[in-house]
Amino acid sequence: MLIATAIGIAVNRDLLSVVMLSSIYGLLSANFFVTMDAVDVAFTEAAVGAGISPLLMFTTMAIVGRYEKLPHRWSLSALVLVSITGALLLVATMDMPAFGAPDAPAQQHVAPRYIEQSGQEVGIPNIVTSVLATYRGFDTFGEVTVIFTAGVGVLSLLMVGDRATKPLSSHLLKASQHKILRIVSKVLIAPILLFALYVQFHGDYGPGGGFQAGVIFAAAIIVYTMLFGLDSARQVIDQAWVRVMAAVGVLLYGAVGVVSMVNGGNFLDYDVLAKDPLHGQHYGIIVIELGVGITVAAVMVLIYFSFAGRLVDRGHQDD
Amino acid sequence: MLSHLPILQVILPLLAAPSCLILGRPALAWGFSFATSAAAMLISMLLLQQVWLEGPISYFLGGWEAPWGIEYCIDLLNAFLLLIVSSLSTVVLAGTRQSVAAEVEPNKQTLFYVSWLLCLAGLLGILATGDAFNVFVFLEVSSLSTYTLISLGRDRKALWASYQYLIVGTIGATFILIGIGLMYMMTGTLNMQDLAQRLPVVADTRTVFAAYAFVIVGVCLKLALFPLHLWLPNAYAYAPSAVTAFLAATATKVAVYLLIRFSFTVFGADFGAMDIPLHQLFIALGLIAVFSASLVAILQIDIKRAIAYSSVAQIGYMIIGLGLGSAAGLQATLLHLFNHALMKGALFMSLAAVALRMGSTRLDDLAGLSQRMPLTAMAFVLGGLSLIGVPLTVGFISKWYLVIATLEMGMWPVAVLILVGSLLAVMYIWRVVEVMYFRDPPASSQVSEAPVSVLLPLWLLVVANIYFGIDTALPVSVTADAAQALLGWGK
Amino acid sequence: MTDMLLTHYNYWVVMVLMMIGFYIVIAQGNLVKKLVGLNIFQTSVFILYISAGKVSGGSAPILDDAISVYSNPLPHVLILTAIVVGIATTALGLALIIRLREAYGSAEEKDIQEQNQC
Amino acid sequence: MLTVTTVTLLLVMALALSRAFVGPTVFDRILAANMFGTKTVLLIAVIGFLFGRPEFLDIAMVYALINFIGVIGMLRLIEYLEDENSSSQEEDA
Amino acid sequence: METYELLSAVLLAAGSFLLLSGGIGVLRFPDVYSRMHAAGITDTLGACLILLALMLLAGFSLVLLKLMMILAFLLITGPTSSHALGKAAWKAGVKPLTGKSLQR
Repeated sequence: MLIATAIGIAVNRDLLSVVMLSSIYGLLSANFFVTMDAVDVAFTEAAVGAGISPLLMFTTMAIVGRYEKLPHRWSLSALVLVSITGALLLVATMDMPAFGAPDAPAQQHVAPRYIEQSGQEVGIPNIVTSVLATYRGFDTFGEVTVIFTAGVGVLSLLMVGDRATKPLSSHLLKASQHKILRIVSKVLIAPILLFALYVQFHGDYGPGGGFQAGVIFAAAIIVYTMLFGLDSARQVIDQAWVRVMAAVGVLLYGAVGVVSMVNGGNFLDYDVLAKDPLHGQHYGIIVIELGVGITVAAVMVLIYFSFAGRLVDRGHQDD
Repeated sequence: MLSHLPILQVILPLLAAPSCLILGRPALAWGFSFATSAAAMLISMLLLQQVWLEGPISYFLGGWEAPWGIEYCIDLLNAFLLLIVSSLSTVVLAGTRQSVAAEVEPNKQTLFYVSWLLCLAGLLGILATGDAFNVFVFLEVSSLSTYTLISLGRDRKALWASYQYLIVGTIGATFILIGIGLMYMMTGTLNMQDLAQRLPVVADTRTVFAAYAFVIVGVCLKLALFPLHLWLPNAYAYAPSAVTAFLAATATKVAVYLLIRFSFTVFGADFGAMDIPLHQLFIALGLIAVFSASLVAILQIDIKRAIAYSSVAQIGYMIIGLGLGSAAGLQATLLHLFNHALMKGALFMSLAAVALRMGSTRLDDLAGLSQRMPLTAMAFVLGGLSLIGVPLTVGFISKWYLVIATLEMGMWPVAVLILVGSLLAVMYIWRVVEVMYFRDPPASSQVSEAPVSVLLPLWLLVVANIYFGIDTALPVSVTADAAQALLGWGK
Repeated sequence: MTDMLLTHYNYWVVMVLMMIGFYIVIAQGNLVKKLVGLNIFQTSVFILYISAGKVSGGSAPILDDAISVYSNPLPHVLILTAIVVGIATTALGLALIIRLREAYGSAEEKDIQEQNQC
Repeated sequence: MLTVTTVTLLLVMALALSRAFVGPTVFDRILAANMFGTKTVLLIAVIGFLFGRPEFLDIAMVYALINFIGVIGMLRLIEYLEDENSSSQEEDA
Repeated sequence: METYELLSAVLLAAGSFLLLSGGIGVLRFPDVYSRMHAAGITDTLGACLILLALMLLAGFSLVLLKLMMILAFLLITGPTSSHALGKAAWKAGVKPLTGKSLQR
């Protein structure tokens, strides 16, 4: 089914359907991840592949237009290039260990230690979280930085002047017709925010964590923005403040590392954060997950605001 | 604190970036970035000294020992490159204040410096880490900030260049990701040294071969090696001048470093030697790059673009050295890394000064520049001479070592071709010199010399070009040892 | 050969997906669609990693007394990071497209290149 | 019985997918996507029970959420696009 | 087999049947509105049935709570998005097939 969807995307010329299909594709791959036991990944892929990225694409489309102009021609050179790459992967597949084999090298060397000892060393049941936050905590720091970088990039590309004082555009006034949607969403937003907090702090025990929570949190705000208009959303959440929060998240993460360095450990060594290493690990993980959550939520909101800001801007030009 | 140097090197700019965003004002942001960059340079000097005296340092992040946690592993090679990147960033940053003020919209200048710091942190992160996946993460940090920096150029073509680079860069990064994934499947580890130990066991499998191919192609996309170089000239030509100077001096160097690291440390020199055609392929591609790019450079109207093409050509030289596979060849490549950073820094910075005063870097607009901006023109000429490889400049040293290395391997046609390639460089530099020195400036032009704050770092680079061309002790000895260590490590 | 097919079917899927995604990126003229293709391309790599981490009979890597065989958590962690990187790239790419469209009045590769030449 | 349900859900998902392919209007596709989302929620829940790890339900919840947000987002933007079309048509006339 | 297991099996079967019929309906019906009719109703009821069945299996625990939340969520959002969809389609000028056009 994944393949079918992908082909559909390749063939279709209406960008709207393409994005819709890509959202379905995201859901499908998330399903696949669940069957492969990768619950955390499925969680993220659902939020990203089926949620945030199609949303952003839709917004873009509202700005750049919906249809591809040029009829598609099969490009021979591209086909050849792709075939070469495919063939290379084919070659790679030949000698791969069989799928699911427990004695494959990938399962042998490093991973068993995580599975067997993270319970004692880190003390939380979700191994993915413990690997993510402590063993490979620096990767996650890099990941937060990537998100932050993207936020900075989008901001610098799409930054518009101070629009807060502008009157509501016609596009936003039209939103008032959605009475039912508005009421339902109003009821739902509070539980969604609560759920985000639950995901944030439950990440130690079940699937979830800072990134997913951040995305959900941002999603709630995005729904609000879509239904009540950008300006009223900006009144609730000040954009400059969001900017600061994006930076604060990264700094929070870094601060944990610096504190552990000051306490005599290596960078991001949570053992030294408290007298008992296990407690130290707990504190460390909670704080860095919080840092991740804050940055992700802030950057996502920031990105959406920037995109929507452009949309509203265009509305002004049209009038 | 000394034991924490490796990590401080990276997290200092990394944490400075968000703080910079909070600071807000461009002037403050510039000062702050400059201070950070200078501190990073200081750290890298200390690191180089430490490694030089005591041998490789490794640092376990989070206190987890190597194959389980992420390790930072500093040996001579990356200590040397860390120094190049951080010092070039500092010098260029010192001179960018005016040029950024002129080329970037006021409300975006703070973001510009934030991206700069992120880019610096990303590049340093790639260099310092000893973990294959960590490389990918920091590669993306540096790439994303690079796309942003390029897109801040004034011309709308900058946007297009940035988009092209984004697509190509992401494909490259994804290829590297596939390669790392395949390696992980075969060995179960991500740590580079651990990989180096475990790969030989499975080296005969086709999966490892494919992993190698994916990683190399991915890195070469980033590196802008000849057939994959199409994104580079646009990106360099339309980015803000300061960014071009920074990127040209550092970003490709880091990609070359990755190529060296993966082919020599991770896969081991033996693995590379197993596939003899690969080495010859490198040499061939390098030569083609030198010639085609130099020829295209001669035809360019915009000097910035011409020098960008010359970057592609210079990367060709580095790849030739790499393809030789001998210690001497490797040393030549490393030397050229260092020297190329110096000369491209100088050239692009002088162009930045020109762009600042003239608002253009088109060849026709530069007529008689030597009378209006004598110091800048002089700096450009010296940088150009270094690029050609005239004795007493750094360019000469690296060409010299490269030619010696090829002769050692008995490849005299390659040596001849390298020398012919240098002649091509003479041609595109001469065109500029002719216009600048032997044409009268248009009477109406009211251009004055570039401000001191730009000239000072520019001339610092030029002097470095000459100083290291005469006193070669430091880079030569460091690179010699680094090359030895690389070849020894695999065995 | 049949044995190969059965034990590696996941990787075949990855291969086909990757080829489709890659083809879209290279051959399509529309900028948004290129990014969609890039997403497919990246997702195929994610599937590659996750497949590598699956252990037959294993369960999700959340410790529980009742379960003894877990799938490998490490690829999951790596892919979490990679997904985040992917969305960051997509967001930046889309922002660039918006700016390109404003600057050139089009989101087609061909139009933009034509305008660049004159 | 859980297995039967899983298979049925997969089947229905395939049906919805084919509707998303065929179209013909945008709304058909949205409908299909929405349906697909609901089915995914159920599928995850059922699979969770099938594998004996009901912790998976968190994911199902996120799906439900994302699905709703996604549909609203699509609709809002389509509306916006339609507005734009009609206004540009008015300008033409 | 205990009673509640039997009950849940029946519920699952019923839910599956509804979903399947809905799926077929979406594929076979002639226009957007009738398809929405097929999808919306079966979706909501089918989902309810399946979730109820799962609740029976779950017994009293946190899982039950989560299932209830999902159920509540689906009950609220399902009809809402159907409504929004129908409204948007109508506003966009998609006319339902009636009378003669239906017979064609």
